[in-house]
Parts: sequence; C-alpha cells; structure tokens
Amino acid sequence: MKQVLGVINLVNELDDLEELTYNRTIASVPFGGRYRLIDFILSSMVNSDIHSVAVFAHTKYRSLMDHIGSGREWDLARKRSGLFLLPPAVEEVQEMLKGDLYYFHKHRDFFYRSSQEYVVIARSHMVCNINLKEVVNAHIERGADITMVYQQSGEPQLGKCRRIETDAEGRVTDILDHFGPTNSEKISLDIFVMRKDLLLDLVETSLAKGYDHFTRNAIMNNRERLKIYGYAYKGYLGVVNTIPAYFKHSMDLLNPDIWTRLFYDTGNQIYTKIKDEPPCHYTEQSHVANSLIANGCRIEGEVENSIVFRGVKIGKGAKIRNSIVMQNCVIGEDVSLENAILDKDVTVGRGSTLKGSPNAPFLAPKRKRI
Amino acid sequence: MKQVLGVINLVNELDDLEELTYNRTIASVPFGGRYRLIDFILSSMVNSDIHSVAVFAHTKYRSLMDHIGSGREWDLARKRSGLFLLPPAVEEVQEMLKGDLYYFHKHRDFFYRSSQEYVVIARSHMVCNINLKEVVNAHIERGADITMVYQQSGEPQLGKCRRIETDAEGRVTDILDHFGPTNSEKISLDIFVMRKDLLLDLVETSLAKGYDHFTRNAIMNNRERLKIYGYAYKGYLGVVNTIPAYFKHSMDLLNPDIWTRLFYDTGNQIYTKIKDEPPCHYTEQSHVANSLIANGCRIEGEVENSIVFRGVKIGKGAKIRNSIVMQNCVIGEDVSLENAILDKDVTVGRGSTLKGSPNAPFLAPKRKRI
Amino acid sequence: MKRKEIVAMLLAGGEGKRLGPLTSNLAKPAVHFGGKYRIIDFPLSNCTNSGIDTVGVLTQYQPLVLNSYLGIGSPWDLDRNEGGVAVLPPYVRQDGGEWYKGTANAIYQNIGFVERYQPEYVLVISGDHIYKMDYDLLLDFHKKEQADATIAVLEVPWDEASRFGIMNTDEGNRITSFVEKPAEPKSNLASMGVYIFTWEVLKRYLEEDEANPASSNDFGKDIIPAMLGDERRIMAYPFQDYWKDVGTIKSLWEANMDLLEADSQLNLNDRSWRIYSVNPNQPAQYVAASAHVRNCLINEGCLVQGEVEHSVLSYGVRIGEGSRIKDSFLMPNVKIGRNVVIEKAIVGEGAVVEDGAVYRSEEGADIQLIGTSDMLDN
Amino acid sequence: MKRKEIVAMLLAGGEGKRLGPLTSNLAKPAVHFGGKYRIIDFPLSNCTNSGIDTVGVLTQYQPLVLNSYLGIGSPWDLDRNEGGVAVLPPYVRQDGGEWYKGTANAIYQNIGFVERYQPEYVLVISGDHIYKMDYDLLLDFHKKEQADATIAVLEVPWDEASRFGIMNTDEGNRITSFVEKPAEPKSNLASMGVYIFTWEVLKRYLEEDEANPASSNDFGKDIIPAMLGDERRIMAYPFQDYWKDVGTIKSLWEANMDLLEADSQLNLNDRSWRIYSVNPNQPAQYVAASAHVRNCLINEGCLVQGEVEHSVLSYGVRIGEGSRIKDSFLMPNVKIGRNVVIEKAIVGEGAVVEDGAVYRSEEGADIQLIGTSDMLDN
Repeated sequence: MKQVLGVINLVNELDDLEELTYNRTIASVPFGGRYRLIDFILSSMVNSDIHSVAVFAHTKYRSLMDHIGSGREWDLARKRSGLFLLPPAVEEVQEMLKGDLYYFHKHRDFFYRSSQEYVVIARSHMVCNINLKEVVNAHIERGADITMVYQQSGEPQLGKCRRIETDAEGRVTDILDHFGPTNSEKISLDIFVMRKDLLLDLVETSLAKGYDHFTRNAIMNNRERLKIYGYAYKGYLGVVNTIPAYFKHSMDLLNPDIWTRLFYDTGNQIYTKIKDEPPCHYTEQSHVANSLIANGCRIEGEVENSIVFRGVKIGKGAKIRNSIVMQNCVIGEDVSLENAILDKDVTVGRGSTLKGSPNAPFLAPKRKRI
Repeated sequence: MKQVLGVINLVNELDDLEELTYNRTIASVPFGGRYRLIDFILSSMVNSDIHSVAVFAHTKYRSLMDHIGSGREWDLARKRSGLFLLPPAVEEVQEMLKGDLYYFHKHRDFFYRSSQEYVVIARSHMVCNINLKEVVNAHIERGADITMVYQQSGEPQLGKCRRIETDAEGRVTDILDHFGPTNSEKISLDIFVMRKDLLLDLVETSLAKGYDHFTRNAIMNNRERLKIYGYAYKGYLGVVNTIPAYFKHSMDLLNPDIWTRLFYDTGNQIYTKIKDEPPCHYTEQSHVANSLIANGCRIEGEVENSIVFRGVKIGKGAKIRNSIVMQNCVIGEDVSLENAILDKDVTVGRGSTLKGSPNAPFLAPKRKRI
Repeated sequence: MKRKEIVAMLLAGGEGKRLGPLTSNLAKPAVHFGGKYRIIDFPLSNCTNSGIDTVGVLTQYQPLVLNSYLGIGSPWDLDRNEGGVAVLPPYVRQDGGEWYKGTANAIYQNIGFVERYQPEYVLVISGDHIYKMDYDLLLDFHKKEQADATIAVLEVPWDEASRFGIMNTDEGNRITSFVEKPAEPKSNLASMGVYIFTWEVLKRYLEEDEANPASSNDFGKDIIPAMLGDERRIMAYPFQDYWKDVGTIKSLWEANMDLLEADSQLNLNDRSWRIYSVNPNQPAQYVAASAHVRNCLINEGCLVQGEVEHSVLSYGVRIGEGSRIKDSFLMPNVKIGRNVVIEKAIVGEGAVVEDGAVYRSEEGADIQLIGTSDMLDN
Repeated sequence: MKRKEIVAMLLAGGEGKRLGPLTSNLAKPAVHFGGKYRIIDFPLSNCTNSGIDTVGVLTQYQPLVLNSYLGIGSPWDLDRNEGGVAVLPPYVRQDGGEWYKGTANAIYQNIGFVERYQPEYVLVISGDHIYKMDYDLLLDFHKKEQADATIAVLEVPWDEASRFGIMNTDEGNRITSFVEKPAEPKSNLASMGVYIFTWEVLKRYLEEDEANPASSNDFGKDIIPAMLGDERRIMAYPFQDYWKDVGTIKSLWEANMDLLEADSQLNLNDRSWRIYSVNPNQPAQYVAASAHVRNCLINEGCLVQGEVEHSVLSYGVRIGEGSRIKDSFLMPNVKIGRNVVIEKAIVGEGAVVEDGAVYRSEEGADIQLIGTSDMLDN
C-alpha cells in the first residue's frame, strides 16, 4: 500500500458531545478505557500499510497534538512520509467558518508533494477496526471512481450519521445527511477511496462553483457523473458524535464478544499514546464485575458495568455503576455513582452521590471537583 | 541543569523582516545557509542541559512546527520533559491582540506540571551561542531575583533591541525599548533568568493590575522592588529582526573569525533539521570566493560574498554577488544577482539581472518565479 | 562526542541457570516480572530516573529477545543523540576474539566504549535485581567520600547473612574486608551488586586483572579484593529500600507476591519514579460478571471470567469461567481454560492450560513452574 | 510480531584486511565514503528506499563504531516499532557459543531472528559495495520467475571477468554454473553479492550446510554450488547501473573519484532515492576569497582557503592558504596546514598535515594513504 495517502478530516466534524468537546476536538475524546476516538481510524490506516497520513485539524486541537505527538506510537514518526498534523492556515477568522473543501484546497501541497496514487479520506468519530487494503483493492478491481464504506445495520443509531442507498450493482444512488428521510440500513462510515487526482479535481471544480462541502458538494453532486460504489464493512462500528451514542458504544465494549471483535479478531491492534502505568491494583475489599479497567488504577471499592480509564483511584466503599470514569479521576470513599460520565481529572469527594439516567447521563467536565 | 525550564517566547516578537515573515513566524526565518533563527537559542538551551523547553507560538507557526517536529534533532524528543510547542489557546480573535503575559497565564500548566525551580525565558531572533549554565550559576551566586543577559557593544545596531543601564554593582537601573533615548552600550538579549515561582507571581500580579506586557510591565515596573542584575554575554550576537540587520548579520558569517566564533569556539553545536542533502558539487566552470555554501547545491557559475542555502542550483555563467539565496532556489544560466535576498524555492530565469542596494536589498518572496 | 560525568555498565550476560526453563532461550534480564515488566526494566528505569543517559548493556547469552526488547531504548527515554543505550556483545579484533570470561573481563573488553565518553565515574550494575534506587545519591556519596569505589549495601537479617557477599566496615562506612558467603558473618551488610568506581582507578585494576592469568576476572572475586589489598578507599553506601535478587524460581515468585503486600515497599505507582517498559499495547482489561478478583495486580489485555486471588496477571492473560487462581504469577498471554485450579505457581509465557487441570503445590514444596520451555519462548 | 514478506540480512562482519589501517579499529562497512557517507549507508538506504523495513546487520569484527553509527536506525528511517534495524552479533547458547564461521553460518546462527518475522523471502546483501538498487524490482523478478534464489549480476568487461565470481546462464537467465575467478571465463556476468532466497529453501540449505563439517559455510563457495548441484532454480538478475566493490584502497579511491565524473552514474542528488547517513551537523562550508575550488564535492563544516581540484572533501576539513589538493579523498575532520601539496591520496579521518608537507604519488604507484591508524580511529 505504498500508493495510498490517508487523510483524517476533522473540519466541521458533526459534534454533539457537549462537555466532552468543550475544550477538545472530537478526535481526542477519550474512549474505551485508554484510547482517543482518532486512534481507531488512525490505527486502521497504519495497519493497512498507509504510511503517510495527514490530519486536517480545525479547532481545539491542542490535546490532539499532545496525543499524537510525533506519531511514534503508530509507527508514523518517519523521515519520509509519516504523520502530518496540519493546522488550519487561517489568516482571517471568517475563514474558520468555511467548508472542508476550502481546507483541502489550502492543504493541497500535501497532495502535490506525495507520490501516492490513491487517497483514503476518513473522519475521526467512527469507532471501527477496518482493513482498508481490502477496500482499496475492491475499489481498483471494480474500476470505481469513488468507493464509500458503509455498514448494513437495522439497529437504530444514536449517533448522527449519513446513510446511503445503492442499486443492485452496489452503485451508490443517494447519500443522505442524518436529518434526511430514508429507510436505508446502509450507514456511511464517511470513508472515501478515490484517486488523488480525482480528489484534487473535485476540490477545484467544486470551489470554483462556490461549493465548499466535501460530501454534499464534491461527492453527492457528482453521483451521476462518477461511478461511486459502496463497500460493506462487517466489523464493529460505533458512530460516536452524541452523548447517548458515546454512552451506548462505550457500554458495548462490556460485551466480551464486541471487545474481542473490535480489538482482537482482525489481528490488528489499536494503537494509542503510551502512559507507562503499572498494572491495576485490586485490593482485598474490591469488587469488580462486568467492567473494563485500565492500568494504573487502584480499586478499593465496587465497580459494576463500568469503564474505568488509566490512573483512576476508587476509594473504599465507593459504588460505581453503569458509569464511565476517565483518566486520573479520584473517587472518594463511599461515593455512589450511577449512569455518570466523569471527564479527566474529576475529583468526587467522600460520600457524594451522583446519578444520571441512561439516556441523559450525569456529565462532569474535566477537572471538576464535586 | 535538571532544575531549569526553557521558554522561547514568540508572542508579539518585534518583527520588521517584511517578505521574509509574511507567511512564517520570525522564529522560522532561514539563516546562515542551513539554519532557522530559533535554532540558535534552542541549541543554546539544549547545550546548557535544559531538557524541557516550551515554545510559546503565536501566529504563522506552521513552518515552525514542520521545522522542529518532535524535537529529535535537538535531542528533545523525550518521554518526560522534552520540547513542547504550545499554540495559542485562542477562543476569540481579540485575544490574539493581547500581550505576552496573557499567554504566560494561559500556558501556566506548563509551569505547574514541571518540577524545575528556575526558568530561562528567551526570544527567537537573537543569533548567539550562549552558555546558559553560566548565566544561571551567576544568577544563583549573586542572589539575584532576575538576571538579564546583555552584550556590551558600541557598534550601531541595525536590529531593534532594548538597551539596559546598570549601576556599579551590575544591578539593572533602567530598561529601554528600542525607541527610547539612551546612550547605553548594553544591548539586551531579552534573555531572563528567574525562579519559576517569581515568574508565576509576576504574571498573576501584573495581569491583575491590567498589565499584560512581560518586559515592560512584569520586569521594568518591578525594577526597584526586585534585584535585577545584568550578565554580560561575550560571544557573537546578531539581533535579527529587520531586513538590514538580517543582511548584515548574514554577511558577518563570511568573516571566518565570526564563523568560527559562532559555530566552533564554544564547543557547542547549533542543531537544525536534517535534510540528507549530498555534498555540494562544484563543477569545472564554477568560481566561488568568500562565500558560505550549504550541502545539496550544484554550482556551475560564480559566487562571491554570498550565502547559498541547501539544494540551490546555480547555472553556468551566473554571477551571484553579495546575495543570500535560500533553499532550493534555481538560478538560471547567465543570471546576474547583486545585493539580493531570494527566499525559498525562487526561480530566476536565464539571463535575468536583479540588483538591490546593501541598505535595501532586492527581496524575492518564497516561490516567486522571475 | 560530548563528555559524560558517569556512564553505566549493565551486566546482562548471565545465563541464569537457576531459573531453569525460563531462561533456556532467554537471557535472565529479559525474564518477565510484575505483570508488564522484564527484570531489566528496573535498572534501566533507575538509570534514566537518576539522570544517567548513557548505558552500555553487556550481553553474551541468548541476547535475541533482550536486544529486540531494548530496541532503540525509547521506552526508557534512552534513545539519545549522544549516549543512550548501547548493546555490547563480545566481538572480534584483529588479534581474534574472545567471549566474556567474567564480569570484570566484560567491562575490560569494552574499555574503548567507556573511553568514548571520557567519564569520571562508572556505575556497574546488574540485570537481575528488582529495586528502585537513585544512583545520583550514590554518586553524591561517592564524590563526597572521595572514594575509589562505592558499593551499595543492604542490611540483611543476621541469620540470612551467610547467603550473601558480606562487607565488613569500620565505623566510618569504609569497607575493610569482603567475604563471599561467610559461615560466620561479622556483619550483616550484603552487597547489592551496585558499584560506582572512579574510572581512572577501575581502568588500572581491570588492566592488571586481565594481565593476571590466575584471575577469574570477576568483580566480587577479583577486582574488589585486589583493591582492598591495596588499601584503596572503598565505601559502603547503605540502602534502605526494597531490593531482591530474583535469580531463582522461588525468589522470582516471592518478588511478585511482594508487590501485593498492602505496604509494599516497591511502589510501582510512583509518578516521580516510573518503571518504564515496552508497552504491549493491549486494550483495557475486562473483568466479567462471573469473575471474582481480590488482592491482585492485573494488566491490560486480560479477560478474567474466573476467580483470582492474591496473584499477578501479565498482559493478555485469559482466565475461563469456574477457574481459581491463587498465590500465582501468570506471565504474558497465558490462556487458562475453565474449571482450572492453580495455586502457588508461575505460569510461563504463552502457556495454555486445558479445562479442568489442577496445579496445587504441596505444603512446603517448591514453587511449580507451569508451561514447557517451548511455550516460554518469545 | 507482524509477518514480513521480506527480511534483509546485511553481512557486515568482514575485517576488510585489504583496506589496511583504515580498518584496524573499524569494521569495513563503517569506512567513510563520498564526503558524508559510510559504505553501509548505501545498502541500508537501498533497503529503506525499496520498502524493506526489517534489516538484520550481522557484525563480528570491531563493531563499536559501526554499532554506534547504526544507533537506533533513524537516519535510514529504520527505527520502526516492528522490525527496523537489528544488530546481530554472535552469542552464547546453553550449549556454548561460537563465532560466525562464514557468511552462511552467520545467517544460520540467526535463523531464530529471521523466523520471528516469518518471511517468505530473505535478501542477503553485504556492507562493502557502493551502488543504488531497487531490491523491490529484484523481488518482483524473483517472484515472477518462481526462483529458489536470484542473484543480481553485472556485466563486467571481458578482460576483467577473471577477477569476479562469474555466473554462466542459459538463454532464459537461469544460472547453470558458478565459477569463482575463472581463468577462462565463459561469461561476463559477475555476482554483485546481492541474493534473494525463498526462505524455506534457504533454511533447508543452511541446515544441511551446517551439518557438513567439510563446508566453509560460505554463500558463494558452498550454498550456491549445493543448490546448483540439486538443480534448484537460481536466476540471474541483470543490473545495469553503477556498482563498485570498495574492498581495496585503490577501489575506494576510484569510487570517490567516480563521483566527480560529469556523467556519474551514481547520482547522489536524486531526491527519490536519497542516500541517508548520520548527519554530522556542521555549519555551511566556507570557501574563502583565497580559495580556488574546481570539480569537487565539498561538505558542511569545511573551511577552504587553498586550491582544491578534482577531490572529495568530507565534513569538517580545513585547507590552509597556499595548499593544493588534487585527485584526492579527504576523510572527515582532516586538517591541512599551509602550502601543503597532496595529489592522488586518501587522507584518513582526523589526520593533521603540517605546513609545507608534500605528498605526491609517483606515476603508476599505489594510492597513498596519509594518516596513521591512530588518527584513523573514530
């Protein structure tokens, strides 16, 4: 796959994650005990031998810079190619409001400088572990102009996602935004494969006509002229851009089948930033059931149906149920937590009780002291 | 020097470099055949065993990100400590107009998280090779609150610099901006040493009073209350923030004494980004005199009193005099160049003649085709 | 090459015979420990945390896994432009090559490596001890005492002293004599195998030792006695914290169990003194509803469906339903089926234990080692 | 560990006796070349440019400089999370250790390393040739021909053929026989010392070769003849570009002079096929007003005040006023005083040539080597 460039497009990514994205881009939202959302698509690219990846950052990307660093954890700290975090080259604030095609245009040097023939364009909020080699191979074999990855699923989606409609040959006949009317069970992963020169052409021609939206203008408007095919992804998918979706897809990981399917079955690892945390310490009094626990924790209380990130301390007598507790939180003794999401570094004082509902979990922003 | 933090403060850096800084911060202006301005202070910090350096970026820092990358060339790609490029955490554009103290405040986490006791704060536009260990040692020995580095020089300065006045004990009695009236021959390098807690205190108290300018408010306003001492730096100094200063200090390097003094005499190297360029090829027809030439060039013409950066091609019959030719420029056959500064990737077509004056060199912006 | 004040030489060439099949294909310093570490992580992390950035690792026996583990040194922040971690195997010169004959000879053969950095001091440590130690304090002590050599010592219980190399000292901590495993110890200060030498002095003794055909070229047996014989100033540096030689199956097991003590002296969670290791990059551990976990250290990538008590589980371990693990150390990627019972055992890397198997040590018997040497390969 | 399609094994253990004092303290692949390179930069850069990211470097002789130069592999982009560059010295197993007996034995002893990556193919190359080659094309050829082994060959002038290992082929490029330095060559296809083997096949031959006490355990002398004897499918891959064995002082000098040819086949300035090296990080070179520089390759950190013609200057070289350097290769950090004359010479690393010295080779004499072996130490 020397011939494929990866682009992770964070510009105007649909985001209803409330407090979780007040100070960070959706790409760096913590997920699954030790990951950030972007880890999934980024690792998928690396595992598919894509050695050159550009992240088109847009806003609030400082924590993302810190997370991906030089790209070493993804083996992308390379001399040639590697990982490029491209911040917006903003001269004026009004430009921040422009559509993503404008940024593709601003970053066109990245495409010109590279020798690769194909581009895979993706978003950061899709939790998946996908073999993109197979997608590109299918794209080439079928002689497609554009290939869009989708998942067939009748389940209701809590995240906001596009859906596509295809004809009998698998050609995409329509693409609908999340608010569009459709009965389609084909959920778009917003992953596109095409030749680099076609992408550059679509960018220039769309912008020239005054259009600046990649999916709506560059892709949808050209669906009759171009051969756009769907590719069915069969692995686990979580569209994580709303709080209910975040909560549901996090809890999905407590199903060992899903945990195994996402992290092990493909044979491809999900990489993330290394923290050098020691093993998790469960004390004599701890009681843990049906939970995902990361390293560096010290658990002296009870944890049930919950996800606990790295470096969390849970005091004696504390009861954590159906909750997500992010990195370095400190839960005091006899605290009771139910249907809650605590962002990083939250401290909950001794004896507090916090309770949300599964549809509207209690949300504590980063560093809050309760 | 485990106990010292480095800060390179790019916020509101005084910049009259015209075309050279239209699209880049002053810190990443190319200098001396293969360096960027920031290399000098950054290498000085590293050579002084400062292992934790924050660069407070402000605007136009994309080329700087590209240049310093993970910090590996400066041995700052480290797990603990290392190099931190901190972009402005801007929520509103008006904030971009605020003084540097505001950014110190915004980045205060960097100070809180680190265990070091002292801070060295510097700018990026001072070309020097300074042993900061000695400055810190002098600071501690003298029991100073703040130590400011200066150079004693009667020479007129083409760059815009502050000057300081000191009393018989070396204590700083006044600090004057470049437009202030002074006969002082003590040129400030804008390098400050102080305890971290004093810095944090100065930041908070100045901001609380509505002042947001580091040198003017936090330092100058407190010069009676605090023991501020000068430290005389005796190595080579170039204050490079105007075009005449850029031209003069570049040409200074053609003096082998200065070249040796800046790059060799201290025993400390100036590090920069590696390019893997092959040796420079001088052909049979080439004629080069009193010039600084970088690797990766191919020289078929004449070069005199000039500085030629990496990867430049100079055609047969071309005559380059008193000029600075930056990376990857292509100079056609029989071109004549005098008192010119060509930014990166400039192409000068066959037979052209470009001529500036030493006070106002001909300036060609990046990628210009002439 | 920039001058370094101190260079560390880490002896990692030992075969570790007493660890049995655990080291049939693996150098002892590469043996797994504590769920996510290998033994060598401790001295390497001590180096980096002590501000020592140049470490020569002397290897000879089965270095493949160790070399690959050390890799570029980045897990310990030792991927440095100058210095960093360097693997030093025996090599051939124009006059032929020879294997390392002893610990002193290993350093002797690498005098050239040390001299590249022109250090004033050399720290000699070994790759088979578990401890956290600030070598910088040791160096300060060495400098303050103007010693030729400083040896870190530990007070051991008097009744165990005859199992160690014992230092007899005068009241000023100066070592007067050194006895290897004395029948009647006169002191209970045991050598930890951690030495700082003034390089100039050590170099001379290494050269003299090499010229002596009767020497076994060993630090403890030859170099230190020779220096004491010449009345060189050798100081004992008393160390108070946790230290353990994990040279046997039993001591390896004990050291793992020590981590589970409520008041464990070996705090792995100290952010100011991290123990670094190569990260296996596994997902968060999953503890099922059917699981029962008490007093354990458990790692990323584990999936626990059974009962685990007072045990250390390394990354990637699977424990099936109905199984009961107690007082045991499970190395990485062990797969335990259903209804298995394991008590007081070490289970080797990648071992697969079938449903229903029972491993229970007799009272007072040796610690069981489960898994074949084939399984123990990396 | 992820599976790799191909793993490269780079033979870098040779002593390079014919390079005289240049290799008294240095393995041959670490010898300087072309102003900023060492010989091993060429095969390593070829690997990385060909997309091969796993390279085992087999070292045995004086590896200190070489190991330190290879470091973490980052200059060649070979500091990879899986794979990358691994230095493979001889080592001790439970049944003792032995030095590498020959090129084939060196690979044999590291079968364990190769098998970690379960490759289908193994590329065997050596660290003493200067050339740019896309091994990926070689691999494509090997796969297309379904060969057991493919050997890269070069057409050499017929009158020089008797100096090389010569391949006789049928019209389909299949090798029918191999003769080392034939008195009467039947072909002019010389082996470049670049082999691709199907690993499964090579492994079998390595094991058989090892079991044969009469073997010298060498690829050219034993493995290839054995495979040809069994009528294995061994193909010749014709290579057209620049290739040079720099095993002697004369050939090292010639290869440097070749770089100065106007139509040099070895384009160092090709951005799509960079030759990577460890960057010495020196300032831009300074050519003084008194200097006269023609037809030269000059490096960073040089300060030229004299005349230099048709020469290669490595980094950090100083040439004083009035000196004249011609047809020479100056290694790094050479200091030439004033009014020195040097013609047709190699000046060793760090050599200092006093004012007024004259070194001029007699017509037809050997290339002079200036500088003592002490100076040639790194």
